[in-house]
Amino acid sequence: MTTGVDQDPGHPAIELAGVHKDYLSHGETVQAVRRMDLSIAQGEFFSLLGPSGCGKTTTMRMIAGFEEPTGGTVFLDGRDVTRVSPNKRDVNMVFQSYALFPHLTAYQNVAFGLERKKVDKAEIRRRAGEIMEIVSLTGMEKRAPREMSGGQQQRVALARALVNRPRALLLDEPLGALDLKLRQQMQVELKRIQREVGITFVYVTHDQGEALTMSDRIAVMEAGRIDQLGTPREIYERPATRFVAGFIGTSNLLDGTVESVSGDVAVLSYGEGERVLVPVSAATGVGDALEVSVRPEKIDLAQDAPTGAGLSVLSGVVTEVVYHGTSTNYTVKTSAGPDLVIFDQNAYSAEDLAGPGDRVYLSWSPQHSYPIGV
Amino acid sequence: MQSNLPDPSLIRGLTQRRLGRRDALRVSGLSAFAMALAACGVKGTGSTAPSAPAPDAVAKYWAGKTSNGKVDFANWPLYMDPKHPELKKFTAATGVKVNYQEVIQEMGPWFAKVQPQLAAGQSIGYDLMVITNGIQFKQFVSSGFLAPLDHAKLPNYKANADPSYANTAYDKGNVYSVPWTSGITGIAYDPKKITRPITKLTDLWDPAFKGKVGMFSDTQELANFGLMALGLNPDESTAEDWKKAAEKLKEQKNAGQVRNYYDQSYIDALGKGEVWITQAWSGDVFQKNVSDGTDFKFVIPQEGGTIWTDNFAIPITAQNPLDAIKLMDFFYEVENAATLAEFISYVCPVPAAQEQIKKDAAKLSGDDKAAMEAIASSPLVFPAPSDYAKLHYYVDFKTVAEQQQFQSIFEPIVLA
Amino acid sequence: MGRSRRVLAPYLLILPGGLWLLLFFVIPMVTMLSLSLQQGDIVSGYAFTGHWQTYVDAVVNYRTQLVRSLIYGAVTTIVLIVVAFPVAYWIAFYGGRRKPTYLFLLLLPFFVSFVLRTISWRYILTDEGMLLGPLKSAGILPESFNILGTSVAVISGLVYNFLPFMVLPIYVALERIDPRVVEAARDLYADPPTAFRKVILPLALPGVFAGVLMTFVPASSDYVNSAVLGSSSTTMIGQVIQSQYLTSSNYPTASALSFTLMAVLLIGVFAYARALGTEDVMKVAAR
Amino acid sequence: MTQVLEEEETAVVAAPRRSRLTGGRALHIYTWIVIGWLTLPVLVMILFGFNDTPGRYNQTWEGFTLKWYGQVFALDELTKALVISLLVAVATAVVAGALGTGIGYALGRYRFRGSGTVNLIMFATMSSPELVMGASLLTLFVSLGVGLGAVTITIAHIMFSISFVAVVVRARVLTLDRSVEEAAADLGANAWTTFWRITFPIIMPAVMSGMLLAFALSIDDFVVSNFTAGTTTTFPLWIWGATRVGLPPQVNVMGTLIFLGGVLIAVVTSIRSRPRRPAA
Repeated sequence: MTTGVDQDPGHPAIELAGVHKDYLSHGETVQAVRRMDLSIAQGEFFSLLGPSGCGKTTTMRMIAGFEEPTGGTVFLDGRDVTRVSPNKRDVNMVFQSYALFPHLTAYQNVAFGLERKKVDKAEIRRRAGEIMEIVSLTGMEKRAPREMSGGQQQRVALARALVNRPRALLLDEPLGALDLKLRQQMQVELKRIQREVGITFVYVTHDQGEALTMSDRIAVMEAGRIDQLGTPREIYERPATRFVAGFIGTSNLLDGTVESVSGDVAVLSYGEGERVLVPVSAATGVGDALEVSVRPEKIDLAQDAPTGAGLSVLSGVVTEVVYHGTSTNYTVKTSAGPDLVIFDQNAYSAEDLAGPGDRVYLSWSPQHSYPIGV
Repeated sequence: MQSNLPDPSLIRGLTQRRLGRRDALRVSGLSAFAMALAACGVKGTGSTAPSAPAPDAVAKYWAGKTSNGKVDFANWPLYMDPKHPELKKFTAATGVKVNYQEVIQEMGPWFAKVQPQLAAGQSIGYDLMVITNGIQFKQFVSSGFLAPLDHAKLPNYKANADPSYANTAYDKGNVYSVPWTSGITGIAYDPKKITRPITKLTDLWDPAFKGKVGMFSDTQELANFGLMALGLNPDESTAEDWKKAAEKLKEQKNAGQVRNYYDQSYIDALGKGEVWITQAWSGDVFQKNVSDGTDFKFVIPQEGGTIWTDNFAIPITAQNPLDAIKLMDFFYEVENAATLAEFISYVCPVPAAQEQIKKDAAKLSGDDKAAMEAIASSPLVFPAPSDYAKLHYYVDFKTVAEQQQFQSIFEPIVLA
Repeated sequence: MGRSRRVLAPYLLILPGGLWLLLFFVIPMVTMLSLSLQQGDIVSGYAFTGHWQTYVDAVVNYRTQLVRSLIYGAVTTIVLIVVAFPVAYWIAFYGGRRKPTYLFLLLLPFFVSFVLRTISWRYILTDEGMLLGPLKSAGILPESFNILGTSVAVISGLVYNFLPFMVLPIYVALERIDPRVVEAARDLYADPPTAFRKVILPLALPGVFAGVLMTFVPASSDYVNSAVLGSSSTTMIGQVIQSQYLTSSNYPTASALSFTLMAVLLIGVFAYARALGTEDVMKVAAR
Repeated sequence: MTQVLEEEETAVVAAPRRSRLTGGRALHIYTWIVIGWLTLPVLVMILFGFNDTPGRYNQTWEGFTLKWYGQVFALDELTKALVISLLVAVATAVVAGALGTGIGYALGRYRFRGSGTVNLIMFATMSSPELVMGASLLTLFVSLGVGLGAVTITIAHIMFSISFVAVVVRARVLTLDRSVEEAAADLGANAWTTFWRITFPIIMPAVMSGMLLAFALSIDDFVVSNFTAGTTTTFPLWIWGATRVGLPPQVNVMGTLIFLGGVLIAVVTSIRSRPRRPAA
């Protein structure tokens, strides 16, 4: 790590080094966060994604200063803030419940942080006005929180945090209380605002769709540790663990043994004409057990056997067909193991490709097979 | 006062902590702090104080006392014109400011309220109070709570007071007190409801008035009527007499004669028709008739009535005793005694006030004049010697134990 | 960050108020217990002798008043339930938007001093007063009829003065009942009386329980109503205690009676709580 | 009392239609009868404040007059008693408000060893007979040789009011969103600022209604005051003392004015605390 002042852009905005957190609950130690190392870059939109209880909120609260790590160090801009109380940390938070001050107006809520910093009145007015414009709240200054809609309250919470120009903005499931439409609208909005203000966002969510659409990078957490850290594309296309594969979108998981390796493609065979081709590294050899993930939308379903040689092919019987509007989902029982799910875009075919009981063939390109845990 | 103590070891025995080891074990469940408190007990005050002060007590008490230009005066409610003309006059004449408070409502409670402060040697906030002769008067005296009066400072009293007041059983020679006013306990009745004239105490036992009789809840007042109904003089009664009187009163109660045992609210009950015939205090009936235009009769029964006196007294811890005694004496100026009697209509301790009231009446006209003349000629405000002859004093207790015995005999009548 | 400060914070917050309650509630109770075991008189002072006999004498001498007070308290409480439940029920289920108005009207009289309110009843109930006077002159009631001074007057006064403490808890309990629960009962073939008995009543019971808790103790230990509206034949233990303290200055007897009264009431309350199977008395009372 | 007035207005009609027509109407009438019964003594009290009684006994109706309203402060002692009552009540509201808020906040906000004991003592103070509390305080003061007066009255009133304030405040603190306080800390407020700028204003309505409750309990108290007053007289004590000879009409007038004052405060509080409708 290079020496430098706070402003040094060379530092990551946030760095966790060996941070862990234990709770004592009913006499038993629960490890909420296990030895975590994490580095979040300046200006990054970073998401902590995981089911409830995975430790993502605890991680965020340690960054904010509401929880003190049992061990390890938290750095903000290269400065050790592990024992610094939240009001002295240069990060701000958007709470899940917004936590707006009910007795203050929207404007007073926004001005609260600047007042604490003893910024002079005119400057507060200028900055508050500016930020309220960014979050489209101009004209709402005198409203009390209870007189505003959920989306508006959300924006106040956002403006209240952003107006302080924090090193990083922490958002704890901020869209959870909004309905679907508003949520989607706010996702776009948040991304825009983040680009506009250029502040590091740390976003905690259990909604994988939200994380995928907004984030530069995502850390998928499970049981107190990070399972996978990467860009949305990496996470989605190349899930590192069974958990990630299952948690992010829908995945078809296949177990098999390597029959042969040609070049960087391994072949798993399941019977007459049925095979799965998996791109692998050089280390993989014949006889190795592999677990393979295939996304449902990558699979083609047809009544006839496919002709291309370079494809993975499985056959099976359709057990269920569910119409979803944009796609039709088929569940197919194959000999390869668990039932596979196939999403077929309703782009061309107005009719179902097959009905329950039909025998069908499934095929996909080798690059869509991804070995897990390799 | 030390000179009068009988035996120092006795005093110690009476006031000493008496907590032994065995006692301590009995309450071992309590915390140590509680034990400390338990051991404290409540400090006694009296028993060391003789009923008569040492010869030099007056001189000792009054030595070095100076006037502070103010006096705090505790009295009963509605015992003075609410505009306090006499007090204003006093202040104008002497420059001494009077803080007048109607805080005394019953003797028992009053004693219970001020006892802790007096026992602790603290000021009770009053320099002058009006207390009735009776159990608590005795307690005040025997606890040493009253300042001995310097009669050299009471020239008006000497000149104008009815001399018979110097001879009372409760304060012979007016050592601690001089009268504020006296009252007679007799019988009041509503002639609209009771057509025959009431003359006897035993009329309170007349079955014709079943459920319409009021008696006093004050055990002394109640006992007096029981005793007098049996032809006994309360002043000289014995414990045996008390038991007989209690029987007589229980008989009345069990027969359903008594509507209730009242404090001063009997007058209210009489006015509302709750009772037709009741034990009563003279002044109340008079004021009731004057103010409400009623026509209740008050009689001193043939068997006798009792006379009680409310007295000025100075608590021993008074801050301004010199101003207090000045005010005391002020009320013995004939004019002031007259205006007071004109308003409160109780027995005036200054005989010459009668003439003064007549003079005052002459200045008025119409109803006011008639009312004023009525006061001047009322035997209830200025009783004639023949009236006094029928009046008895309260039971006089020699010891606390005697008083407690008395209390335990009569209290169940009132409380059950 | 200030871990120790955070641990200390609740204690620091409680300290002043807690100290106050310790000094002026707990310690006085202990002092009173101590005083009840002392002997002496107000003039010569009291000393601790552990004299338990005071309790025996006090209870024997004043058993009539003690028992009477408990009976009055119990009757008052039962009458209160009967009077208050329909009112609370109607406001909770039929009050609609006017609920706060009705509650306000119920509480309105209690903006007048307790003593004054009770005295006001004296004016109304007096023998020749605005209630009985006309009835008597019309010959409907005999001339000697009276209400004041009777148990009826005292209990009416108690019921009057403690009514809000019964109505409010029952109302709160009823108000919380989800109307859909009642509808569900009707849907499941319960006729209205059955729905009331099987659904509303059990759900309202905690409110009744709280109401009993809030009225039985003060009603049993009251002395103002009996003093103002009663007579010597309605004397309650509160009057005896008050008079022992404030008229006779007989502190040991008075303290012993106070303690006995409190013990009897508390045992009663807890036995009642047990019988009802409500474990958390405090939660109900705290509502 | 104000707590109840704050109840949200929800138009819920639960009972089935049929009983609405029969049982409902009977109960409606019954409720009004009870309200009438409750209000009767108050009306009598107010009425007799206008009684043109010639003397000092105010017991039979003599005709209408407004003169007592002009002479409401003519009785010095009564006025003084009222002033003492008000001063004691204000002191009680302030001190019990502060101490009770401390306890209520601690109980609502933290889990700590000893909270059970505090709860128990609070329950005991609320369920003990007033008579016993007053009497035990008297024994304490007597044992310590402390003189009785306005100070001891105030001490006693604060004692029995603390728990009520604490209960009201605790209820509010329990529903308080903890993240609001965290938000304040997050925005740079230290613990002190957070409490005074955020937490306190939010629990303020509860503190206020706790203080109002303490005020009401204090100004109305007779029993405990009777034991701890010594030579001092409060408004209820004065009435109690004066009632044996008949109440002067000024008592009715003051009673009426206190009544109207209380009603006014209650109405204003309930209007101010009525929740406004959210925009969406």
